[in-house]
Amino acid sequence: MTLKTESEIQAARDAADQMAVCLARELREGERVFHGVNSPLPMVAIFLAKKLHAPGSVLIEVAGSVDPRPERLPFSTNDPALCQGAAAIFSNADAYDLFARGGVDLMYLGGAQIDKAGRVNMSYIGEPSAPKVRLPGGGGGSVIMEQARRIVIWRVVHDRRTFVEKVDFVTQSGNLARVVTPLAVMEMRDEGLELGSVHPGVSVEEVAGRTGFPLDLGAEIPVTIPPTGDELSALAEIDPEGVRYSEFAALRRVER
Amino acid sequence: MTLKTESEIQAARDAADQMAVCLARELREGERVFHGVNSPLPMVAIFLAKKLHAPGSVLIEVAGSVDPRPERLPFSTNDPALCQGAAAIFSNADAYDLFARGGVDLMYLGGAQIDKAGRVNMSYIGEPSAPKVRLPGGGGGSVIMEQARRIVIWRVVHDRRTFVEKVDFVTQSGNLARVVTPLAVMEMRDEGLELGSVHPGVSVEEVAGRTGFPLDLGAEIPVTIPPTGDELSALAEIDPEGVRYSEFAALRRVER
Amino acid sequence: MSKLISLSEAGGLVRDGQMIALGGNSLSRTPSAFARELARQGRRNLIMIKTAGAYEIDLLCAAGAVAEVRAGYIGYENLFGMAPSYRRGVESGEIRVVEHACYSVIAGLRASAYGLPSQPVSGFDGSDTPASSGFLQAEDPYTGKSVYMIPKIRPDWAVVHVQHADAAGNARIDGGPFEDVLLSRASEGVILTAERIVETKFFEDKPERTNIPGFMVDAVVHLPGGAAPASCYPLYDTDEEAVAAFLGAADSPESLQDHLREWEVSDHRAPEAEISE
Amino acid sequence: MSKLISLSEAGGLVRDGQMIALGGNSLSRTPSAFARELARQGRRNLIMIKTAGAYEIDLLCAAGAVAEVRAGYIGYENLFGMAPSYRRGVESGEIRVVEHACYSVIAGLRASAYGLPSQPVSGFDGSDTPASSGFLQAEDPYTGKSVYMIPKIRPDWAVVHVQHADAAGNARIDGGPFEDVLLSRASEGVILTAERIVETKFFEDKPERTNIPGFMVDAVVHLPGGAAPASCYPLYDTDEEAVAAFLGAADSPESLQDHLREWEVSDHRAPEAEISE
Repeated sequence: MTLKTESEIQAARDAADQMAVCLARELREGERVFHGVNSPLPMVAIFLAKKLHAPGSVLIEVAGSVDPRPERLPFSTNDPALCQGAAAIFSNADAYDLFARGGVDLMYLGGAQIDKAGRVNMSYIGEPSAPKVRLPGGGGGSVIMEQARRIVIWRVVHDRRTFVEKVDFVTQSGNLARVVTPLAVMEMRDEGLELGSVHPGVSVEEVAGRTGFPLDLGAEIPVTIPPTGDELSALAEIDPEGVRYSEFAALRRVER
Repeated sequence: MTLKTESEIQAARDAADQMAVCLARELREGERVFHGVNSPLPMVAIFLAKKLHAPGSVLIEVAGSVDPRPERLPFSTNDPALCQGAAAIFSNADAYDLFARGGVDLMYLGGAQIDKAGRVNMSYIGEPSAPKVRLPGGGGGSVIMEQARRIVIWRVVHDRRTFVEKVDFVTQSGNLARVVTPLAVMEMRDEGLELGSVHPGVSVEEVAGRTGFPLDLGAEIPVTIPPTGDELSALAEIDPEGVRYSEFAALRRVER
Repeated sequence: MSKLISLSEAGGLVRDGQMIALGGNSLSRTPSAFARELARQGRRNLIMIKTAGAYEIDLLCAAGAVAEVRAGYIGYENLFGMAPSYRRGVESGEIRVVEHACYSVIAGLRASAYGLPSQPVSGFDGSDTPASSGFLQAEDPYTGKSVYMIPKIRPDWAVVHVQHADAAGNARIDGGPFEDVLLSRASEGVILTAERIVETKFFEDKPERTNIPGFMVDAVVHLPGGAAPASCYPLYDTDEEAVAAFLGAADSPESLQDHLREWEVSDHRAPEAEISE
Repeated sequence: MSKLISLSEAGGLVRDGQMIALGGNSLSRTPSAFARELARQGRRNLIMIKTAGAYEIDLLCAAGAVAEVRAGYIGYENLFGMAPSYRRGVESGEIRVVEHACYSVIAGLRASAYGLPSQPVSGFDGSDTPASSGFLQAEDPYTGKSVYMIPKIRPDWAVVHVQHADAAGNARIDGGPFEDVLLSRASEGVILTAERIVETKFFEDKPERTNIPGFMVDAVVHLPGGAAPASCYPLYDTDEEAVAAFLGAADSPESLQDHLREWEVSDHRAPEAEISE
């Protein structure tokens, strides 16, 4: 591996913090929220929101627990250590049923490819019958995305391989509200995905240039509110080990 | 109520013992067997069979337990006291699912009306849309009867109101093997229900006269093997309180 | 944010004409006190959902509270025979029946819990029940086989009597759960009546044993003895004398009122917010 | 009538070409040692069923044991990224994929557990998955709405790693059960690997906590550490170094053999018939 420069590392840390607070701000007080496997940033964001503005929200998570109060946030979001302090354990089927009957307000999903229409590919790059890349699959997402009231997608890279004209395979679609990246927050509107805000220090042109579908740049695009002092100190408190950084290649804890 | 004579009481006790052993003999070693609510004779019979020839059979019962070893047999067959000593507790849905996938060998069912074709009515006497009598309903039976490998029906009265030409409503049908009554054991054959054996001291003519559909009386009808000494002493041991007698009006413990 | 309320308040959550599922099975862990409270409050036109019911359904039928019953079995066990008020209501045409097997009630509840319009159920081919209850078939697209589909059953309220609950609505059931976990998932709202109210730590210590998580529950009533005269394992057995007394009295409206008054003190003694252990 | 057998014997129950569901989820309570044993025994053409899988599927793909995968998600979490041997097998056309959501795997298992040819599942309208996997729709007979039906998934074997089992096959799971209870109901046969073997009294003391009753189970293997390098709550965490080592070695057949040999002693140390407490 190549060593990262100090400034690259700091930029990645800032982007992770910005993404964590953007994701946390999506969760409203009293809501039911779910996170799946492979979801460090959403997990951190949920605990951040619960600490700040949404203490009465209810987390149901893929390791099986309902509203856990873990002593530390694990790096794997499917780690049973996450279940600590939970008053109930769920089977995954029980959680998916809750989605199916409309009982979950917010779900954070990943996405390898996302297009203007808000469709998500987690399955194949290239022709599905002879794929160039076999991706992991949508997990819960391919039905959940139609069932949760609101979907927020996060993705730690913002490039033309992610934001494409048309996804190679629609693993899932529906109920998309926002997409949070290291550069911007995109909003789902009638016309499709558009820029909602760009993060501090990022230019609208840079985002447009790294997005593979056209964006409406006519109106004034606001700047994302940076992490507040309260948000940053709460982040440091709930995630001292930096689980939120683990998705960024520049900040990876375990090298391969 | 009218007081019963000594001989009436003794006759009912003998019939109950005979029925209990006939029902017990239907359960084979290693089989999975279920009993529902309101099933004192089958419950006693199952524990009798487990004590004698089918110790490895597995009882799943409606109170929720798997293979219980209760200290005493309760009068209600849905009594949680029955669950004592069980290594697992089931929801009823879990038990019904086991039937649905073909996982139960033997089920004992009741029946208010039974016809020659082996169809059972537990729902209505008279026209279902304006019934003369609303019966309790089939409980689990209406699907179970098609799903268990073998069905044995027991009924503590043998008369023309029970054994009818054609039931007023088919609550359930299918997989019927035998019907055990205080007078006889009836067998399901290609032609429908026929006499398999008559209990000691009962004449074929009496059974035919108290059965509302024709029976083939051409062949020799054997006499039911009476309770053996082993069966009677095992009965006394597992059911000292006489739960098996509770279905007989002449022997009822609680008077109304 | 305690969900603890009184039995009168909890009874008041139920409105005339709603669909109600009372938990337990036959004379086991029945929410009997809740049923009596609905009768006292004069509720009308209820649609009752049950796999196997007895006293609680019979009592509400006696009180004239019931318009429709969807159930697999309504009757006492052989000690007491059929349910007289239910019988009378159905035979007189006052109460509609949707005939079910216990398993088709479960299928209808599963449809609701799984967000489906209907749920297939195996069996039923040799039964008059589906035709009598208007259950329709669908063709399995893979085998071409016809399967009965049970329409979604979504009760407005599931009322479940449990041994242990906390103020947040977490609930643990000892002994057979019957269909009560499924009821909590299939219903619009959930009301618990509980033998004991415990601290949440009780559930956190053994979260695998929590049958109903608090977030699914709307109200909790502290109601020791709330299943009587039905049993509540392992705390008390069925009170056969009391069942017999009710059945003896069920024939006249005055006797029913006597029965409801007789139980009123114990139904309402709820030592509010008393936390065990 | 003990069902306790060795890991070699248990692995031998699985035949080439069978449909196998390994329990657990991702890197949690995975029957990893059982997967290694199948690889050691050279099993071929297996059809693997999983909601979310990682090491165990990837390992069997590396060993050339897998013909088809039906799963919602196959990949390590972000620490380790995608599953390289699974990827290579699919991309080269050696391994067929039936693309699923986790919930449609559950629906297929439910069809099997409920004795149905197929089970409806809500959602899927805005996904290419059903068309790609040949999932067909049926019309709900009550609403006219089209619903996707997932064909029955009936594994020949469910293999579940549990914390506690007895010789009769009763099993208790601590922490999240994932889909393992459903797997035990949906499969033709059930094999347990267990951290500890206990007396049956352990289950009789708290029968509500028994996740799988013994009568459903065919074989029990005493296998402490049998989930490693995945975690087994609360006994051990994921061994990240070991996962990384496996991933580093997964590219060559020799390295895979080294990996299997490296774990052979711990996989087979099973202190037979040692009963805890």
